[in-house]
Amino acid sequence: MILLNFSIYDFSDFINSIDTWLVETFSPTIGHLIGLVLVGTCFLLFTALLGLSLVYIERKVCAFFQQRLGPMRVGPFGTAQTIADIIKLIFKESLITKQSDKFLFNLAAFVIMMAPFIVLSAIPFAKGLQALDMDIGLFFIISVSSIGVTGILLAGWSSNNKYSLIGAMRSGAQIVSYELSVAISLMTIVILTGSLQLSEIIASQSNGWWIFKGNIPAIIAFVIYIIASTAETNRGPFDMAEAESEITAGFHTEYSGIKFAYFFLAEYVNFFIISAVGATVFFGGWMPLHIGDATFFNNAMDFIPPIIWFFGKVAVIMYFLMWFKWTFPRLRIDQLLTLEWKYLLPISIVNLLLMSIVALKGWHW
Amino acid sequence: MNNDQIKEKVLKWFPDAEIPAEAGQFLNVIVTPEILHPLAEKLRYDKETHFDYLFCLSGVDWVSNLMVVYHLTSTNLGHEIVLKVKIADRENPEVDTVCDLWKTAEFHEREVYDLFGVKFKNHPDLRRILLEDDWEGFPMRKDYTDEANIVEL
Amino acid sequence: MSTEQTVLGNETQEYFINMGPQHPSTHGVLRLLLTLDGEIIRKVEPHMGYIHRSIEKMCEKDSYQQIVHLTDRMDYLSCHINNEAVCLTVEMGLQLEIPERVKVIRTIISELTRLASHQLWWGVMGMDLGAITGFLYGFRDRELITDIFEETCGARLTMNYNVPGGLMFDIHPNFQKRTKEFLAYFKKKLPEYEELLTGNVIFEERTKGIGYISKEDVISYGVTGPSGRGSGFACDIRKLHPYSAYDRVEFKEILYNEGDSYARYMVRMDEMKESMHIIDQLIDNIPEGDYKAKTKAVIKLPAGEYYQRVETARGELGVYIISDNKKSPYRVKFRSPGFSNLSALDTMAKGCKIADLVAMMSTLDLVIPDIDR
Amino acid sequence: MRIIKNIGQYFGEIFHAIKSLLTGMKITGYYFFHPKEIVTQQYPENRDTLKMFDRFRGEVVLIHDSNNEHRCTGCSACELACPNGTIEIINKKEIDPETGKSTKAIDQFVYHLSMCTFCNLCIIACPTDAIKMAQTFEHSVFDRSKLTKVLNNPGSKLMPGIRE
Amino acid sequence: MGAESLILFFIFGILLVGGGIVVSYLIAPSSKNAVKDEAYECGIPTKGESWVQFRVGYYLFAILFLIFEVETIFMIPWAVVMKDLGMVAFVEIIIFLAIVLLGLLYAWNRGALKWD
Repeated sequence: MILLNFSIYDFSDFINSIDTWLVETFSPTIGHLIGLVLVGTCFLLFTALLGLSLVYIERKVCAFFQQRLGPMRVGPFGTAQTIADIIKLIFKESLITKQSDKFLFNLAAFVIMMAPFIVLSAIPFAKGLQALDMDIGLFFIISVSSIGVTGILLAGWSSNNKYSLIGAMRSGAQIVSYELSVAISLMTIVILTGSLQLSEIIASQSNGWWIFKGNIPAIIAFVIYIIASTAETNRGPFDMAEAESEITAGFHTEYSGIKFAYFFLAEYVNFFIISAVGATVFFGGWMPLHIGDATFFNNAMDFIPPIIWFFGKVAVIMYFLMWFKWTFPRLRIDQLLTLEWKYLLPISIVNLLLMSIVALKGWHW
Repeated sequence: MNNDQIKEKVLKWFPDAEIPAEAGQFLNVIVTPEILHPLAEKLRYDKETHFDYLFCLSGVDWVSNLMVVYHLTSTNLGHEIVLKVKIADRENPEVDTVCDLWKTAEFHEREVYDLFGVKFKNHPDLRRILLEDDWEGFPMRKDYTDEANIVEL
Repeated sequence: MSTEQTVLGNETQEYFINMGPQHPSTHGVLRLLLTLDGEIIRKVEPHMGYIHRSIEKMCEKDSYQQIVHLTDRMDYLSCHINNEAVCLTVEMGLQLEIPERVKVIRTIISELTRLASHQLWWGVMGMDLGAITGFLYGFRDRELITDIFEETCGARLTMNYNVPGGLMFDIHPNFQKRTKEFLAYFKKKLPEYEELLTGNVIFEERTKGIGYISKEDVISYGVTGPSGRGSGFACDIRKLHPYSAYDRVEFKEILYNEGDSYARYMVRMDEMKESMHIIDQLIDNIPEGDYKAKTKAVIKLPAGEYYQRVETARGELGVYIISDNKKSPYRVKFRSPGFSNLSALDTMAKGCKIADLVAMMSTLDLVIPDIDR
Repeated sequence: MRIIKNIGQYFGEIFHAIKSLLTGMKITGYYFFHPKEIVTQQYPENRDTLKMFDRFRGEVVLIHDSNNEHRCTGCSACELACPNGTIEIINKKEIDPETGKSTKAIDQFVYHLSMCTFCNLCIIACPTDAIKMAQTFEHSVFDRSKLTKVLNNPGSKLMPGIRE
Repeated sequence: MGAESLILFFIFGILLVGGGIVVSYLIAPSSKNAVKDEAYECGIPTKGESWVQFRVGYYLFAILFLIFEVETIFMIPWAVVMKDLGMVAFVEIIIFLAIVLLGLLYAWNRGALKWD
C-alpha cells in the first residue's frame, strides 16, 4: 500500500503515506514519534554512508590527479578501504593527554559533528525529500553551520598543545572572516528569489537556474561562494587550521581513534553541505535543467529523476573543489585574511549592489 | 695575491707565525692561540688579503697537541690560505673564537668543541652540538675509549 | 596632556614550540626550537645530532675503499657526488692519472644525481607549501633517474659506484640510451613544473620576499650551493675549481640577486636545465678506455693533507683527509654543505611566520644526515 | 588618476591571479583525464612480471653449480673488504682424498644480512668470483636471527681447479 | 515536519557521536603510560606553558567580523523584500553599505588588516 505511492520523481506522496500509515496504525502521538525516529535513523545512516563514500571518492580522485591508483587493496578497486579504516579507528585507543581539559576535549567532538548533522536536516535532496523545510532555511544553514567553528576552537584550546592552539586560532580567524562572503554571496540570489525558504528558491528556478538567469552578478557570486565556502570548511588550499607541514595536524593533533574519525567525518559532511547549498542556490538543487518555455527539452530533462540531478550537481561542484585542493599550494594565514578582507568582501558587497540594480531593472530572466 | 706575497705579509704582521717551507696544496700558517684572532682579523679585513669566506673549520688531534684548522678563501680575490692553531694544553685547550669574523664559525666551533673539547673563548653559545649535553669525553680525540659504543671489528 | 594609562594584560607572551624532531617538514630528525610571538618567529635555535653516526670517527678505522660507501649515507640525495669527492681526494693524494672515460661518466652521473636531487626537492617544496600533487610529480620523474642508476650501479640511492681510481664497473650498455630517453622526456616535463608552481600566484606570494638573506651574510655563514647563489654568491665549485670533466663542458653558473626564497627556488629550477645541458654535451662523447686506473689492493696515501672541494646538489662539500701513510686516514673531515646552510636559518627566519619558516627550510634544501654526519 | 590606476592594478592582479591558477589546474586536470599515464605499480600483485636489473644488489650469495660445487677457497678477502663485519668465514682443515694433503676449505660462509650495506666491495674483492649479488629483495622476517645465513650449501665442495 | 524535528536531530546527533565513542570505549584497548599522557610536540617534552596570552593579530579580525556579521543579519531581511520595495530599498542599502564600507576602509587604512 505504501509502495504504491513510491515514485522516484516525487517523494512527498511516499513520505506522506508512510506518515499517514503510522498515524493510523498507532496513536497520532506514537505514530508521529516513530516517524521521527525513522527519519533520524535514516539521517544517521546517510551521514555515515556519506562520510565513507566521500573519503573514498576523495582518495580516488586525488590519486588520479597525482597519477596514482589510490586505494586498491581492500575490496574491488579498494571500495571497502574506508570501511576498513573506520573499523580500525574504532578499535584504536582513544587517548586523552594529562594536561588537557577533558570535558571540553570530549565536548569538542560532539559540537563539531552535531553542527553539520543538524544542517543536513535542511538540505532538500529531491522533490519532497527534505526533513525540515523552514521559511528561513538558508539563514538556518548559514548560522548553524558556523557553530562548527566553536568545536574547532574548543578542540584546539582544550588539547593544551601549542600546535592545536595555533591551528584553532587560525581556523577561528579564518572561518569568521569567510562567513561574511558566504552569506553575502548567497544573499545576492535571495534578492532575486525574495525568499529564504529552500523549496521556494528551488521552485523559482523551474524555468532556468539562477547561475544562468541571474546575469553576471550571479556568476561572480557563485565564484565568491565557492572560494569562501572552501575556506570556511578548512579545505585546501585554505587548510591552514590543519596544515600538516606547519603545525602537524592543527586542532586535531591530540585526537585519536574514534574521536579523530568524527573530526574527519565532520569535515566531509561540511564539504557535502557547502556543495549541496551551492547546487541548491545557484544550480537549482534537484530541479532539472529547464530552459524557459522549451517544453520538449524540459520534458526530456524531467525524465532524469530529481535525486540524480541533485547528486550530480553536488558531485560536479565537489569535483571542482577537489581539483582546487589537489592543485594549489596552501596560502599563509595573513594572506588568507587579506584575500577575504581586501578582495572577496568588497567585491561581494559591490556585487550585491549590482545584483539589486539587476533586480530593479529586471535584467535577469 | 700569490702565496709568496701572502706569506710575506703574514710574517710582516706576525713574525712568530710558522710557515712550513714545503709546498702543499695550500699555504699553511701555523700560529699559537694568542695570535690567532689578531691574525684572522687582519686577514679578514685587510683589503689585499680579504679572506671573507671560511670554508672549512676542523679540529685535529696530533696526540702531542690539539690543532684547529681554518681553511680560508677570498670570494673576490680567489686566493686561499690555511690557518692552523696549535694548542699544546690538552687538559684545558683554549683559543679565541672567530665567530665575530665569520659567522659560520659558530656552528663549526661548537662541533670542534663537541668532538675535541677545544674551548673557544667569547663564543656566544658554546654547547655540544651533535652529541647529547651529558656526554662524557671528546670522541674524536685519539685517546678516547668507549667500550659500550665503539665496536672493534 | 599626559594621562597615566595602565593597560592590563596587553602584553602577549612569547612562547616556545618544538618543531621536530618528529615533524613533517623538517625532512628528518632535526629539532628547531622556535621562540614565537603569536605566529611571528623571534628566534630559531636548531638542535641537531639525532642521527649523528660519527662517520668521521669510523673513517679513521676504515680503509680508503671502505670510506667511500660511508659517504653515501651523508647526503643521500647526492651520494654519487659525495663518493666522487672522496675518490678525488684519494686520487689527488696518490697522484693517480685517472682515465678520461671515468671522468666523463662521473660527471654525467653527478649531474643526473643533481637532477634527481632537485626533482625531489621540487616535489618536497610543493608538499611543504601544501601542493601535495607536486610531490608525486617530482618523484615520478626521479624514479626514471633512479632506474638508470639501478641499471648501471646496482642501487637506487646508496650507489657506491665510485672507487678510488675509477668506477666499480663499467656503465651498463643501456646507459646512454636510457639517459637520452630520460632527457627527452624531462625536457617536456620541466615546463609542467613551472606551470604548476613557479607561476602560481599563491606560490609567488608565499616565496617572494620571504626569508631574505644578504650576500654578505651568505658568505659569512658559508651558505653555498643554490641557496648561496640565490643571494648572488658565486660559489659554484664546478666553475671555481673544475674537477672531473667540468673543465670541458659549457654551462652557466646560475645567479640571482634577490636573496629570497623565490630566488633560491629559481636557481634550482634553472640549474636543472643547466644539468641537462651538461649531460647533453657529454652523453654522446664518452671516450673509450678503462673504467678504472690500476691501484694497489691496499691503498696507502703518502703522509700529508689533502683537501678536495666539490659541488653537491646542496652546495660545497669539502673532504679534508690527513694521512700518516697508513692504510686508514689519520683524520677525515667532511665539510658538509647542509651544516653551514642550516646556520643561516635563524637570520633568515627572524620576523617571519611559521608557514614561511617551512618554505624557507625547503629552499635551503636540508638533508639531515648531511648535517649530522 | 592615481585612484583609477590603483583600481586598474587591483583588477589586473585579480586577473593575473586567476590566470595563473588556471594554468596549474590545466596540468592536474590533464592527468586526471589521462589515466593511462598512471605510474603506480601494484607491487605484490606484479611479482610475476617484476624483474630487477641484473646489477641490482639484493643480497650476497655464494654461487653453486649443479654438482653442488662452489668457487670459494676461503681466502677471507671479502671478509677483509667488508666495512661492517657482515661476512664471517669459518675454515676447516680438509684432507684431500687423492693426495692426502691437508688443505684449507670453508666450513661455513656466514653472512649477516642485517649488517650488510650492499656496498658491493666484497664482490669486487673476491679473487675467484665465488660470490655475487642476487636480485632478491624481500628480506623482511619476524625473527632477526633468520637474517644470519650460511651461504654454502650443506655438503658443497670447492670446484676443482680454482685454487691453482 | 515541524520544528520539533530540530530537537530530534539534536538527540540523534548526540547519539551519532556518543554511540561511536561508547562502542569504541567498550572494544578498544586501553593502556596508560606516562609518555601517552604527554601532549604531542614533535616527540619532545613541552617547553613552557601552552595556555599563553596570544598575539592580538587574530582578534582584530574577530572584532571586524562582529561588525560585519551584525550588518549581514540586517541585510538578510532586506534581501528578502528588496524586489518588492524597489528603489527605496536600494537607496537605503547604498547608504547602509557606504557607512559599513567606510568603516572597512578606515580599518584598512589604519592597518588593522595587516598581520604584524
